Amino acid sequence: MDYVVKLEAYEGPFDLLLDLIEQNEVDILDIPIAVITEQYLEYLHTLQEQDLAIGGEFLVMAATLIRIKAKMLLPPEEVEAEEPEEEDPRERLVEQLLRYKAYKEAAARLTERYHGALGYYTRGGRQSQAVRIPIFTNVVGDLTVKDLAAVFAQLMKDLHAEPPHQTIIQRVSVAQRLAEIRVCLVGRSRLTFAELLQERTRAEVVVTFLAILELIRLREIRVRQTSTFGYIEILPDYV
Amino acid sequence: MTLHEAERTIEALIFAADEPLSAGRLAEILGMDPKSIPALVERIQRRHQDGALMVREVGGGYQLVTKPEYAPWIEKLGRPVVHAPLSQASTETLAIIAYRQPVTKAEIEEIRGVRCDSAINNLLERELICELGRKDGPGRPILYGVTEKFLVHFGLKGLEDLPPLSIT
Amino acid sequence: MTLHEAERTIEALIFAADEPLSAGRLAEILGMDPKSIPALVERIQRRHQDGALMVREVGGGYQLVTKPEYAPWIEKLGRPVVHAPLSQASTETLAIIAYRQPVTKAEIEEIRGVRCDSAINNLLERELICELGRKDGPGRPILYGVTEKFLVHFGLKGLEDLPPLSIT
Repeated sequence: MDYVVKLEAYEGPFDLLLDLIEQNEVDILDIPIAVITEQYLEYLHTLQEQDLAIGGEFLVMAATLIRIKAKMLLPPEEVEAEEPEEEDPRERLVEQLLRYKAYKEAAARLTERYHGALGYYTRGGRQSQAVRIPIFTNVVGDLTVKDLAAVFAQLMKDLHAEPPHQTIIQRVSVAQRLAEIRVCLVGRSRLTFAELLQERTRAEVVVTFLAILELIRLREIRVRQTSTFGYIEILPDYV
Repeated sequence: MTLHEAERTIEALIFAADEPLSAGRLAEILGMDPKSIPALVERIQRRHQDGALMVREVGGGYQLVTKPEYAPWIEKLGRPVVHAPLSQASTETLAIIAYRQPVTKAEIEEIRGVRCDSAINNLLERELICELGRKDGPGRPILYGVTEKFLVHFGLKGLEDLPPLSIT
Repeated sequence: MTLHEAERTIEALIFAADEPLSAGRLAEILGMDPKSIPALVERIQRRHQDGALMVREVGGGYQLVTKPEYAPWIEKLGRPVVHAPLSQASTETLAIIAYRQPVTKAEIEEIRGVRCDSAINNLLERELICELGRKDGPGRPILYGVTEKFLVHFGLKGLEDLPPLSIT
Protein backbone atom coordinates (compact mmCIF):
# COMPACT_ATOMS: atom_id res chain seq x y z
CA MET A 1 0.00 0.00 0.00
CA ASP A 2 1.82 3.11 -1.22
CA TYR A 3 -0.73 5.73 -0.31
CA VAL A 4 -1.53 7.31 3.02
CA VAL A 5 -4.92 6.86 4.60
CA LYS A 6 -6.01 10.04 6.28
CA LEU A 7 -8.14 9.18 9.22
CA GLU A 8 -9.55 12.64 9.59
CA ALA A 9 -12.88 12.92 7.87
CA TYR A 10 -13.05 13.86 4.24
CA GLU A 11 -15.64 16.40 3.19
CA GLY A 12 -17.35 13.67 1.20
CA PRO A 13 -16.70 10.99 -1.41
CA PHE A 14 -15.59 13.56 -4.00
CA ASP A 15 -13.04 14.94 -1.57
CA LEU A 16 -11.73 11.45 -0.85
CA LEU A 17 -11.54 10.55 -4.55
CA LEU A 18 -9.70 13.77 -5.40
CA ASP A 19 -7.19 13.00 -2.67
CA LEU A 20 -6.65 9.47 -3.99
CA ILE A 21 -6.23 10.79 -7.54
CA GLU A 22 -3.70 13.33 -6.31
CA GLN A 23 -1.77 10.81 -4.23
CA ASN A 24 -1.59 8.38 -7.12
CA GLU A 25 -0.52 11.23 -9.40
CA VAL A 26 -2.89 10.16 -12.12
CA ASP A 27 -4.80 12.20 -14.68
CA ILE A 28 -8.25 13.13 -13.50
CA LEU A 29 -9.48 12.87 -17.09
CA ASP A 30 -8.23 9.28 -17.32
CA ILE A 31 -8.78 7.75 -13.89
CA PRO A 32 -7.40 4.23 -13.44
CA ILE A 33 -10.72 3.12 -12.08
CA ALA A 34 -9.65 -0.33 -10.83
CA VAL A 35 -6.82 1.07 -8.68
CA ILE A 36 -8.83 3.98 -7.35
CA THR A 37 -11.85 1.80 -6.56
CA GLU A 38 -9.63 -0.64 -4.66
CA GLN A 39 -8.06 2.14 -2.60
CA TYR A 40 -11.43 3.77 -2.02
CA LEU A 41 -12.90 0.53 -0.66
CA GLU A 42 -9.79 -0.07 1.40
CA TYR A 43 -10.27 3.34 3.01
CA LEU A 44 -13.85 2.49 3.90
CA HIS A 45 -12.63 -0.81 5.42
CA THR A 46 -10.10 1.07 7.52
CA LEU A 47 -12.88 3.27 8.81
CA GLN A 48 -14.94 0.20 9.61
CA GLU A 49 -12.05 -1.35 11.49
CA GLN A 50 -11.72 1.83 13.52
CA ASP A 51 -15.40 1.49 14.22
CA LEU A 52 -16.05 4.87 12.64
CA ALA A 53 -19.37 5.71 11.09
CA ILE A 54 -19.38 5.79 7.30
CA GLY A 55 -21.69 8.29 5.69
CA GLY A 56 -24.30 6.91 3.30
CA GLU A 57 -22.90 9.00 0.47
CA PHE A 58 -19.54 7.16 0.74
CA LEU A 59 -21.35 3.85 0.27
CA VAL A 60 -23.33 5.16 -2.70
CA MET A 61 -20.06 6.26 -4.29
CA ALA A 62 -18.54 2.83 -3.63
CA ALA A 63 -21.43 1.26 -5.54
CA THR A 64 -20.97 3.77 -8.37
CA LEU A 65 -17.24 3.01 -8.61
CA ILE A 66 -17.88 -0.72 -8.70
CA ARG A 67 -20.48 -0.26 -11.44
CA ILE A 68 -18.10 1.86 -13.53
CA LYS A 69 -15.32 -0.66 -13.05
CA ALA A 70 -17.62 -3.49 -14.18
CA LYS A 71 -18.71 -1.56 -17.24
CA MET A 72 -15.15 -0.85 -18.24
CA LEU A 73 -14.29 -4.53 -17.99
CA LEU A 74 -17.01 -5.49 -20.47
CA PRO A 75 -15.89 -5.96 -24.07
CA PRO A 76 -16.72 -2.84 -26.08
CA GLU A 77 -19.23 -4.61 -28.39
CA GLU A 78 -21.36 -5.59 -25.44
CA VAL A 79 -21.36 -2.10 -24.00
CA GLU A 80 -22.34 -0.70 -27.34
CA ALA A 81 -25.24 -3.11 -27.64
CA GLU A 82 -26.55 -2.15 -24.23
CA GLU A 83 -26.04 1.60 -24.12
CA PRO A 84 -24.89 2.85 -27.47
CA GLU A 85 -24.72 6.56 -26.47
CA GLU A 86 -22.39 6.23 -23.52
CA GLU A 87 -18.79 6.66 -24.56
CA ASP A 88 -16.92 6.39 -21.28
CA PRO A 89 -18.59 5.20 -18.07
CA ARG A 90 -16.28 7.51 -16.11
CA GLU A 91 -17.47 10.63 -17.88
CA ARG A 92 -20.18 11.71 -15.44
CA LEU A 93 -17.99 11.04 -12.42
CA VAL A 94 -15.13 13.07 -13.91
CA GLU A 95 -17.49 15.96 -14.54
CA GLN A 96 -18.69 15.87 -10.94
CA LEU A 97 -15.13 15.67 -9.63
CA LEU A 98 -13.96 18.59 -11.74
CA ARG A 99 -16.89 20.68 -10.62
CA TYR A 100 -16.32 19.86 -6.97
CA LYS A 101 -12.61 20.54 -7.37
CA ALA A 102 -13.34 24.00 -8.76
CA TYR A 103 -15.46 24.92 -5.76
CA LYS A 104 -13.04 23.37 -3.30
CA GLU A 105 -10.31 25.57 -4.75
CA ALA A 106 -12.62 28.57 -4.69
CA ALA A 107 -13.31 27.83 -1.02
CA ALA A 108 -9.56 27.80 -0.33
CA ARG A 109 -9.16 31.18 -2.02
CA LEU A 110 -12.11 32.52 -0.04
CA THR A 111 -10.47 31.33 3.17
CA GLU A 112 -7.36 33.27 2.20
CA ARG A 113 -9.45 36.37 1.62
CA TYR A 114 -11.19 35.81 4.94
CA HIS A 115 -7.87 35.80 6.76
CA GLY A 116 -6.64 38.72 4.68
CA ALA A 117 -9.73 40.72 5.59
CA LEU A 118 -9.05 40.12 9.28
CA GLY A 119 -6.08 42.47 9.05
CA TYR A 120 -8.29 45.51 8.57
CA TYR A 121 -9.61 46.74 11.87
CA THR A 122 -12.66 48.92 12.04
CA ARG A 123 -13.21 51.59 14.65
CA GLY A 124 -13.47 50.17 18.15
CA GLY A 125 -16.22 50.69 20.65
CA ARG A 126 -19.04 50.75 18.21
CA GLN A 127 -22.49 50.40 19.62
CA SER A 128 -25.26 50.78 17.13
CA GLN A 129 -28.06 53.09 18.03
CA ALA A 130 -31.50 51.73 17.38
CA VAL A 131 -33.00 55.07 16.36
CA ARG A 132 -34.78 54.52 13.11
CA ILE A 133 -36.91 57.63 12.69
CA PRO A 134 -36.86 58.69 9.08
CA ILE A 135 -35.70 62.09 7.96
CA PHE A 136 -38.38 63.62 5.76
CA THR A 137 -36.94 65.86 3.10
CA ASN A 138 -40.34 66.58 1.71
CA VAL A 139 -42.53 67.02 4.77
CA VAL A 140 -45.62 68.42 3.11
CA GLY A 141 -44.54 68.49 -0.53
CA ASP A 142 -46.22 71.32 -2.44
CA LEU A 143 -49.39 70.99 -0.41
CA THR A 144 -50.96 74.34 0.60
CA VAL A 145 -53.57 75.33 3.19
CA LYS A 146 -55.99 75.76 0.30
CA ASP A 147 -55.51 72.11 -0.60
CA LEU A 148 -56.09 71.14 3.00
CA ALA A 149 -59.30 73.16 3.10
CA ALA A 150 -60.47 71.60 -0.17
CA VAL A 151 -59.68 68.09 1.06
CA PHE A 152 -61.53 68.70 4.30
CA ALA A 153 -64.52 70.22 2.50
CA GLN A 154 -64.67 67.22 0.18
CA LEU A 155 -64.54 64.84 3.15
CA MET A 156 -67.40 66.65 4.83
CA LYS A 157 -69.39 66.60 1.60
CA ASP A 158 -68.78 62.86 1.18
CA LEU A 159 -69.77 62.26 4.76
CA HIS A 160 -73.15 63.90 4.32
CA ALA A 161 -73.76 62.74 0.77
CA GLU A 162 -76.48 60.20 -0.07
CA PRO A 163 -75.79 57.39 -0.77
CA PRO A 164 -72.56 56.99 1.23
CA HIS A 165 -69.48 57.68 -0.83
CA GLN A 166 -68.29 55.08 -3.23
CA THR A 167 -64.84 53.66 -3.04
CA ILE A 168 -62.87 54.58 -6.10
CA ILE A 169 -60.21 52.05 -6.70
CA GLN A 170 -57.09 53.71 -7.92
CA ARG A 171 -55.78 51.79 -10.84
CA VAL A 172 -52.08 51.26 -10.49
CA SER A 173 -50.41 48.92 -12.92
CA VAL A 174 -47.74 46.43 -11.85
CA ALA A 175 -45.33 48.09 -14.28
CA GLN A 176 -45.93 51.49 -12.70
CA ARG A 177 -45.53 50.12 -9.17
CA LEU A 178 -42.37 48.31 -10.25
CA ALA A 179 -40.91 51.59 -11.43
CA GLU A 180 -41.89 53.25 -8.15
CA ILE A 181 -40.21 50.55 -6.10
CA ARG A 182 -37.04 50.92 -8.19
CA VAL A 183 -37.06 54.62 -7.39
CA CYS A 184 -37.56 53.89 -3.67
CA LEU A 185 -34.54 51.59 -3.75
CA VAL A 186 -32.14 54.12 -5.19
CA GLY A 187 -29.37 54.68 -2.70
CA ARG A 188 -30.99 52.49 -0.10
CA SER A 189 -29.38 49.36 1.25
CA ARG A 190 -32.72 48.08 2.45
CA LEU A 191 -36.38 48.84 2.45
CA THR A 192 -39.14 47.26 4.43
CA PHE A 193 -42.23 45.78 2.89
CA ALA A 194 -44.29 47.85 5.33
CA GLU A 195 -42.71 51.06 4.02
CA LEU A 196 -43.90 50.22 0.53
CA LEU A 197 -47.40 49.47 1.75
CA GLN A 198 -47.96 52.66 3.70
CA GLU A 199 -51.32 54.21 2.90
CA ARG A 200 -52.16 51.70 0.25
CA THR A 201 -55.51 50.30 -0.68
CA ARG A 202 -56.05 46.57 -0.86
CA ALA A 203 -55.72 46.63 -4.65
CA GLU A 204 -52.44 48.53 -4.38
CA VAL A 205 -51.12 46.07 -1.80
CA VAL A 206 -51.76 43.27 -4.28
CA VAL A 207 -50.10 45.22 -7.09
CA THR A 208 -47.11 46.02 -4.82
CA PHE A 209 -46.77 42.37 -3.94
CA LEU A 210 -46.86 41.36 -7.61
CA ALA A 211 -44.27 44.02 -8.43
CA ILE A 212 -41.99 42.68 -5.68
CA LEU A 213 -42.32 39.14 -7.03
CA GLU A 214 -41.44 40.42 -10.46
CA LEU A 215 -38.36 42.25 -9.16
CA ILE A 216 -37.23 39.08 -7.40
CA ARG A 217 -37.69 37.19 -10.64
CA LEU A 218 -35.64 39.83 -12.46
CA ARG A 219 -33.06 39.41 -9.68
CA GLU A 220 -33.05 43.12 -8.96
CA ILE A 221 -33.97 42.60 -5.32
CA ARG A 222 -33.74 40.02 -2.59
CA VAL A 223 -36.24 39.66 0.18
CA ARG A 224 -35.50 38.54 3.69
CA GLN A 225 -37.49 38.03 6.85
CA THR A 226 -35.40 37.15 9.86
CA SER A 227 -38.26 36.11 12.11
CA THR A 228 -41.81 34.92 11.62
CA PHE A 229 -44.12 37.94 11.39
CA GLY A 230 -40.95 40.09 11.52
CA TYR A 231 -40.13 42.89 9.13
CA ILE A 232 -39.86 41.81 5.54
CA GLU A 233 -36.75 43.46 4.23
CA ILE A 234 -36.20 44.23 0.59
CA LEU A 235 -32.58 44.47 -0.47
CA PRO A 236 -31.19 45.45 -3.83
CA ASP A 237 -29.48 42.50 -5.50
CA TYR A 238 -25.86 42.83 -6.43
CA VAL A 239 -25.98 40.76 -9.56
CA MET B 1 10.85 51.84 15.84
CA THR B 2 11.15 55.36 14.51
CA LEU B 3 9.05 58.19 15.97
CA HIS B 4 7.22 58.31 12.66
CA GLU B 5 6.27 54.64 12.96
CA ALA B 6 5.34 55.02 16.62
CA GLU B 7 3.05 57.91 15.78
CA ARG B 8 1.20 55.84 13.13
CA THR B 9 0.95 52.84 15.40
CA ILE B 10 -0.59 54.98 18.14
CA GLU B 11 -3.09 56.27 15.61
CA ALA B 12 -4.03 52.71 14.61
CA LEU B 13 -4.30 51.66 18.26
CA ILE B 14 -6.50 54.48 19.47
CA PHE B 15 -8.69 54.05 16.40
CA ALA B 16 -9.20 50.33 16.94
CA ALA B 17 -9.42 50.23 20.73
CA ASP B 18 -12.81 49.80 22.37
CA GLU B 19 -11.91 52.25 25.13
CA PRO B 20 -9.70 55.30 25.47
CA LEU B 21 -6.05 54.22 25.73
CA SER B 22 -3.86 55.85 28.36
CA ALA B 23 -0.32 57.00 27.66
CA GLY B 24 0.84 54.25 30.03
CA ARG B 25 -0.97 51.54 28.11
CA LEU B 26 0.26 52.84 24.75
CA ALA B 27 3.82 53.00 26.05
CA GLU B 28 3.53 49.45 27.33
CA ILE B 29 2.32 48.11 23.98
CA LEU B 30 4.96 50.01 22.04
CA GLY B 31 7.74 49.39 24.54
CA MET B 32 8.41 53.10 24.92
CA ASP B 33 8.73 55.68 27.67
CA PRO B 34 5.21 56.94 28.62
CA LYS B 35 6.61 60.46 28.71
CA SER B 36 7.15 60.42 24.95
CA ILE B 37 3.51 59.61 24.16
CA PRO B 38 1.88 63.08 24.50
CA ALA B 39 4.21 64.63 21.92
CA LEU B 40 3.43 61.83 19.47
CA VAL B 41 -0.32 62.25 20.03
CA GLU B 42 0.17 65.96 19.40
CA ARG B 43 1.67 65.08 16.00
CA ILE B 44 -1.34 62.89 15.15
CA GLN B 45 -3.59 65.76 16.16
CA ARG B 46 -1.76 68.11 13.82
CA ARG B 47 -1.92 65.64 10.95
CA HIS B 48 -5.72 65.52 11.34
CA GLN B 49 -6.09 69.30 11.56
CA ASP B 50 -7.38 69.43 8.04
CA GLY B 51 -9.71 66.41 8.40
CA ALA B 52 -12.90 65.42 10.17
CA LEU B 53 -11.27 63.45 12.98
CA MET B 54 -9.46 64.48 16.14
CA VAL B 55 -7.80 62.91 19.13
CA ARG B 56 -9.76 63.47 22.30
CA GLU B 57 -8.28 63.09 25.75
CA VAL B 58 -10.92 61.56 27.93
CA GLY B 59 -10.88 59.65 31.19
CA GLY B 60 -7.10 59.63 31.26
CA GLY B 61 -6.87 58.16 27.78
CA TYR B 62 -6.80 59.04 24.10
CA GLN B 63 -9.57 58.34 21.69
CA LEU B 64 -10.12 59.09 18.01
CA VAL B 65 -13.45 60.83 17.46
CA THR B 66 -15.16 63.00 14.87
CA LYS B 67 -14.89 66.76 15.37
CA PRO B 68 -18.03 68.14 17.05
CA GLU B 69 -19.19 70.10 14.00
CA TYR B 70 -19.95 66.84 12.20
CA ALA B 71 -22.40 65.66 14.87
CA PRO B 72 -25.55 66.77 12.98
CA TRP B 73 -24.46 64.73 9.97
CA ILE B 74 -23.68 61.66 12.02
CA GLU B 75 -27.09 61.86 13.63
CA LYS B 76 -28.56 61.27 10.21
CA LEU B 77 -26.84 57.91 9.98
CA GLY B 78 -29.19 55.09 10.67
CA ARG B 79 -32.12 57.32 9.89
CA PRO B 80 -33.65 56.54 6.53
CA VAL B 81 -34.25 59.56 4.38
CA VAL B 82 -37.77 59.73 2.97
CA HIS B 83 -38.34 61.98 -0.02
CA ALA B 84 -41.99 61.07 -0.53
CA PRO B 85 -44.60 63.81 -0.19
CA LEU B 86 -47.74 63.17 1.86
CA SER B 87 -50.04 60.46 0.60
CA GLN B 88 -53.71 61.05 -0.01
CA ALA B 89 -54.56 59.23 3.24
CA SER B 90 -52.15 61.35 5.27
CA THR B 91 -53.35 64.55 3.63
CA GLU B 92 -56.97 63.77 4.50
CA THR B 93 -56.07 62.84 8.05
CA LEU B 94 -54.03 66.01 8.43
CA ALA B 95 -56.88 68.15 7.10
CA ILE B 96 -59.30 66.61 9.60
CA ILE B 97 -56.91 67.13 12.50
CA ALA B 98 -56.25 70.73 11.48
CA TYR B 99 -59.91 71.63 11.27
CA ARG B 100 -61.21 69.50 14.09
CA GLN B 101 -58.48 69.45 16.70
CA PRO B 102 -58.38 68.19 19.39
CA VAL B 103 -59.63 65.02 17.77
CA THR B 104 -59.37 61.28 18.42
CA LYS B 105 -58.43 58.57 15.98
CA ALA B 106 -61.96 57.15 16.13
CA GLU B 107 -63.40 60.51 15.14
CA ILE B 108 -61.02 60.80 12.19
CA GLU B 109 -61.86 57.27 11.11
CA GLU B 110 -65.54 58.03 11.26
CA ILE B 111 -65.09 60.90 8.83
CA ARG B 112 -62.75 59.07 6.46
CA GLY B 113 -64.55 55.72 6.70
CA VAL B 114 -61.21 53.84 6.84
CA ARG B 115 -58.58 53.13 9.43
CA CYS B 116 -55.93 55.80 9.92
CA ASP B 117 -53.25 54.16 12.09
CA SER B 118 -50.46 54.35 9.57
CA ALA B 119 -51.47 57.84 8.41
CA ILE B 120 -51.32 59.03 12.04
CA ASN B 121 -47.95 57.39 12.59
CA ASN B 122 -46.64 58.94 9.42
CA LEU B 123 -47.84 62.41 10.47
CA LEU B 124 -46.35 61.94 13.94
CA GLU B 125 -43.00 60.94 12.40
CA ARG B 126 -43.14 63.99 10.17
CA GLU B 127 -43.87 66.01 13.31
CA LEU B 128 -46.88 67.63 11.67
CA ILE B 129 -49.19 66.42 14.44
CA CYS B 130 -48.73 65.62 18.09
CA GLU B 131 -50.63 64.16 20.99
CA LEU B 132 -52.52 66.77 22.96
CA GLY B 133 -53.55 64.58 25.90
CA ARG B 134 -56.44 62.21 26.42
CA LYS B 135 -60.13 62.62 26.07
CA ASP B 136 -62.34 61.95 29.07
CA GLY B 137 -64.63 59.00 28.61
CA PRO B 138 -64.39 55.29 27.85
CA GLY B 139 -60.91 54.11 26.87
CA ARG B 140 -59.54 57.64 27.35
CA PRO B 141 -58.47 57.90 23.69
CA ILE B 142 -55.54 60.06 22.63
CA LEU B 143 -56.36 63.50 21.27
CA TYR B 144 -54.38 64.79 18.29
CA GLY B 145 -53.59 68.29 17.15
CA VAL B 146 -51.23 69.99 14.71
CA THR B 147 -47.78 71.21 15.68
CA GLU B 148 -45.81 74.41 15.45
CA LYS B 149 -43.97 72.77 12.55
CA PHE B 150 -47.29 72.33 10.76
CA LEU B 151 -47.96 76.05 11.07
CA VAL B 152 -44.48 76.88 9.82
CA HIS B 153 -44.71 74.57 6.81
CA PHE B 154 -48.05 76.00 5.75
CA GLY B 155 -47.07 79.58 6.53
CA LEU B 156 -49.78 80.06 9.14
CA LYS B 157 -49.64 82.31 12.19
CA GLY B 158 -52.15 80.18 14.00
CA LEU B 159 -55.06 77.84 13.44
CA GLU B 160 -57.38 80.80 13.02
CA ASP B 161 -55.46 81.45 9.80
CA LEU B 162 -56.86 78.30 8.16
CA PRO B 163 -59.16 79.14 5.26
CA PRO B 164 -62.79 79.09 6.32
CA LEU B 165 -64.88 76.21 5.05
CA SER B 166 -67.84 76.50 2.76
CA ILE B 167 -69.54 73.60 4.51
CA THR B 168 -69.06 72.27 7.98
CA MET C 1 -21.49 72.80 0.76
CA THR C 2 -18.03 73.02 -0.77
CA LEU C 3 -16.20 69.96 -2.02
CA HIS C 4 -13.77 70.40 0.84
CA GLU C 5 -16.60 70.30 3.38
CA ALA C 6 -18.23 67.36 1.62
CA GLU C 7 -14.97 65.44 1.74
CA ARG C 8 -14.61 66.00 5.50
CA THR C 9 -18.24 65.12 6.13
CA ILE C 10 -17.84 61.85 4.24
CA GLU C 11 -14.78 61.10 6.35
CA ALA C 12 -16.78 61.72 9.52
CA LEU C 13 -19.66 59.59 8.29
CA ILE C 14 -17.65 56.56 7.22
CA PHE C 15 -15.72 56.80 10.48
CA ALA C 16 -18.87 56.87 12.58
CA ALA C 17 -21.05 54.38 10.67
CA ASP C 18 -21.40 50.85 11.94
CA GLU C 19 -21.47 49.42 8.44
CA PRO C 20 -19.82 50.30 5.15
CA LEU C 21 -21.66 53.24 3.58
CA SER C 22 -22.45 53.09 -0.12
CA ALA C 23 -21.91 56.04 -2.43
CA GLY C 24 -25.69 56.15 -2.81
CA ARG C 25 -26.27 56.41 0.91
CA LEU C 26 -23.59 59.07 1.35
CA ALA C 27 -25.02 61.05 -1.54
CA GLU C 28 -28.48 60.78 0.00
CA ILE C 29 -27.30 62.10 3.37
CA LEU C 30 -25.28 64.89 1.80
CA GLY C 31 -27.86 65.70 -0.86
CA MET C 32 -25.29 65.22 -3.61
CA ASP C 33 -24.99 63.34 -6.86
CA PRO C 34 -23.74 59.79 -6.09
CA LYS C 35 -21.35 60.06 -9.03
CA SER C 36 -19.33 62.71 -7.23
CA ILE C 37 -18.66 60.50 -4.19
CA PRO C 38 -15.81 58.27 -5.48
CA ALA C 39 -13.60 61.26 -6.30
CA LEU C 40 -14.13 62.70 -2.81
CA VAL C 41 -13.34 59.34 -1.20
CA GLU C 42 -10.19 59.26 -3.32
CA ARG C 43 -9.19 62.60 -1.77
CA ILE C 44 -9.74 61.23 1.74
CA GLN C 45 -7.66 58.21 0.79
CA ARG C 46 -4.82 60.46 -0.35
CA ARG C 47 -5.01 62.56 2.80
CA HIS C 48 -4.54 59.39 4.87
CA GLN C 49 -1.67 58.11 2.74
CA ASP C 50 0.81 59.13 5.40
CA GLY C 51 -1.24 57.79 8.34
CA ALA C 52 -2.36 54.50 9.81
CA LEU C 53 -5.88 54.56 8.43
CA MET C 54 -7.33 53.92 5.00
CA VAL C 55 -10.66 53.85 3.25
CA ARG C 56 -11.61 50.34 2.25
CA GLU C 57 -14.20 49.64 -0.41
CA VAL C 58 -16.13 46.62 0.69
CA GLY C 59 -19.61 45.15 0.38
CA GLY C 60 -20.68 47.91 -1.92
CA GLY C 61 -19.64 50.63 0.52
CA TYR C 62 -16.79 52.54 2.11
CA GLN C 63 -15.33 51.90 5.52
CA LEU C 64 -12.50 53.51 7.48
CA VAL C 65 -10.08 50.81 8.70
CA THR C 66 -6.50 50.48 9.88
CA LYS C 67 -3.92 49.55 7.28
CA PRO C 68 -3.12 45.83 7.49
CA GLU C 69 0.47 46.39 8.62
CA TYR C 70 -0.82 47.56 12.00
CA ALA C 71 -2.78 44.35 12.64
CA PRO C 72 -0.02 42.77 14.78
CA TRP C 73 -0.08 45.81 17.09
CA ILE C 74 -3.84 45.90 17.36
CA GLU C 75 -3.88 42.22 18.24
CA LYS C 76 -1.97 43.20 21.36
CA LEU C 77 -5.00 45.19 22.52
CA GLY C 78 -6.74 41.89 23.02
CA ARG C 79 -9.73 42.95 21.01
CA PRO C 80 -11.79 39.82 20.52
CA VAL C 81 -11.50 38.23 17.10
CA VAL C 82 -14.45 39.54 15.16
CA HIS C 83 -15.24 36.37 13.37
CA ALA C 84 -14.40 32.81 14.26
CA PRO C 85 -12.85 30.64 11.57
CA LEU C 86 -15.17 28.78 9.22
CA SER C 87 -15.04 25.01 8.82
CA GLN C 88 -14.08 23.44 5.50
CA ALA C 89 -17.69 22.28 5.03
CA SER C 90 -19.06 25.76 5.64
CA THR C 91 -16.50 27.42 3.38
CA GLU C 92 -17.21 25.01 0.51
CA THR C 93 -20.94 25.54 0.94
CA LEU C 94 -20.43 29.30 1.06
CA ALA C 95 -18.29 29.21 -2.09
CA ILE C 96 -20.98 27.33 -3.99
CA ILE C 97 -23.66 29.76 -2.82
CA ALA C 98 -21.54 32.80 -3.67
CA TYR C 99 -20.79 31.62 -7.21
CA ARG C 100 -24.15 30.04 -8.01
CA GLN C 101 -26.71 32.12 -6.18
CA PRO C 102 -29.65 31.83 -6.07
CA VAL C 103 -29.13 28.14 -5.38
CA THR C 104 -31.04 25.40 -3.53
CA LYS C 105 -29.74 23.02 -0.89
CA ALA C 106 -30.19 20.09 -3.29
CA GLU C 107 -28.00 21.81 -5.89
CA ILE C 108 -25.29 22.46 -3.31
CA GLU C 109 -25.43 18.87 -2.10
CA GLU C 110 -25.15 17.59 -5.64
CA ILE C 111 -21.91 19.53 -6.10
CA ARG C 112 -20.41 18.66 -2.72
CA GLY C 113 -21.64 15.05 -2.74
CA VAL C 114 -22.68 15.27 0.92
CA ARG C 115 -25.53 16.72 2.95
CA CYS C 116 -25.14 20.39 3.85
CA ASP C 117 -27.86 21.03 6.44
CA SER C 118 -25.56 21.93 9.29
CA ALA C 119 -23.26 24.01 7.11
CA ILE C 120 -26.27 25.96 5.82
CA ASN C 121 -27.63 26.47 9.32
CA ASN C 122 -24.24 27.64 10.50
CA LEU C 123 -23.97 30.13 7.64
CA LEU C 124 -27.52 31.39 8.20
CA GLU C 125 -26.79 31.89 11.90
CA ARG C 126 -23.68 33.86 11.08
CA GLU C 127 -25.72 35.87 8.58
CA LEU C 128 -23.28 35.13 5.79
CA ILE C 129 -26.11 33.72 3.69
CA CYS C 130 -29.84 34.36 3.57
CA GLU C 131 -32.92 32.96 1.97
CA LEU C 132 -33.79 34.59 -1.33
CA GLY C 133 -37.22 33.12 -1.78
CA ARG C 134 -38.34 29.87 -3.29
CA LYS C 135 -37.63 28.21 -6.57
CA ASP C 136 -40.51 27.40 -8.89
CA GLY C 137 -41.06 23.71 -9.36
CA PRO C 138 -41.70 20.63 -7.24
CA GLY C 139 -41.43 21.20 -3.50
CA ARG C 140 -40.70 24.91 -4.09
CA PRO C 141 -37.26 24.60 -2.43
CA ILE C 142 -35.67 27.56 -0.65
CA LEU C 143 -33.12 29.53 -2.63
CA TYR C 144 -30.00 30.78 -0.87
CA GLY C 145 -27.73 33.72 -1.57
CA VAL C 146 -24.90 35.51 0.20
CA THR C 147 -25.38 38.65 2.29
CA GLU C 148 -23.71 42.03 2.51
CA LYS C 149 -22.01 40.73 5.65
CA PHE C 150 -20.40 38.02 3.54
CA LEU C 151 -18.88 40.65 1.29
CA VAL C 152 -17.62 42.65 4.27
CA HIS C 153 -16.11 39.65 6.06
CA PHE C 154 -14.35 38.50 2.93
CA GLY C 155 -13.25 41.98 1.89
CA LEU C 156 -15.14 41.84 -1.39
CA LYS C 157 -16.50 44.93 -3.12
CA GLY C 158 -19.30 42.89 -4.64
CA LEU C 159 -19.94 39.47 -6.15
CA GLU C 160 -18.08 40.57 -9.28
CA ASP C 161 -15.00 40.80 -7.07
CA LEU C 162 -14.98 37.02 -6.43
CA PRO C 163 -11.86 35.31 -7.76
CA PRO C 164 -12.68 33.54 -11.04
CA LEU C 165 -13.71 29.91 -10.85
CA SER C 166 -11.49 27.43 -12.69
CA ILE C 167 -14.53 25.87 -14.38
CA THR C 168 -18.15 26.84 -14.61
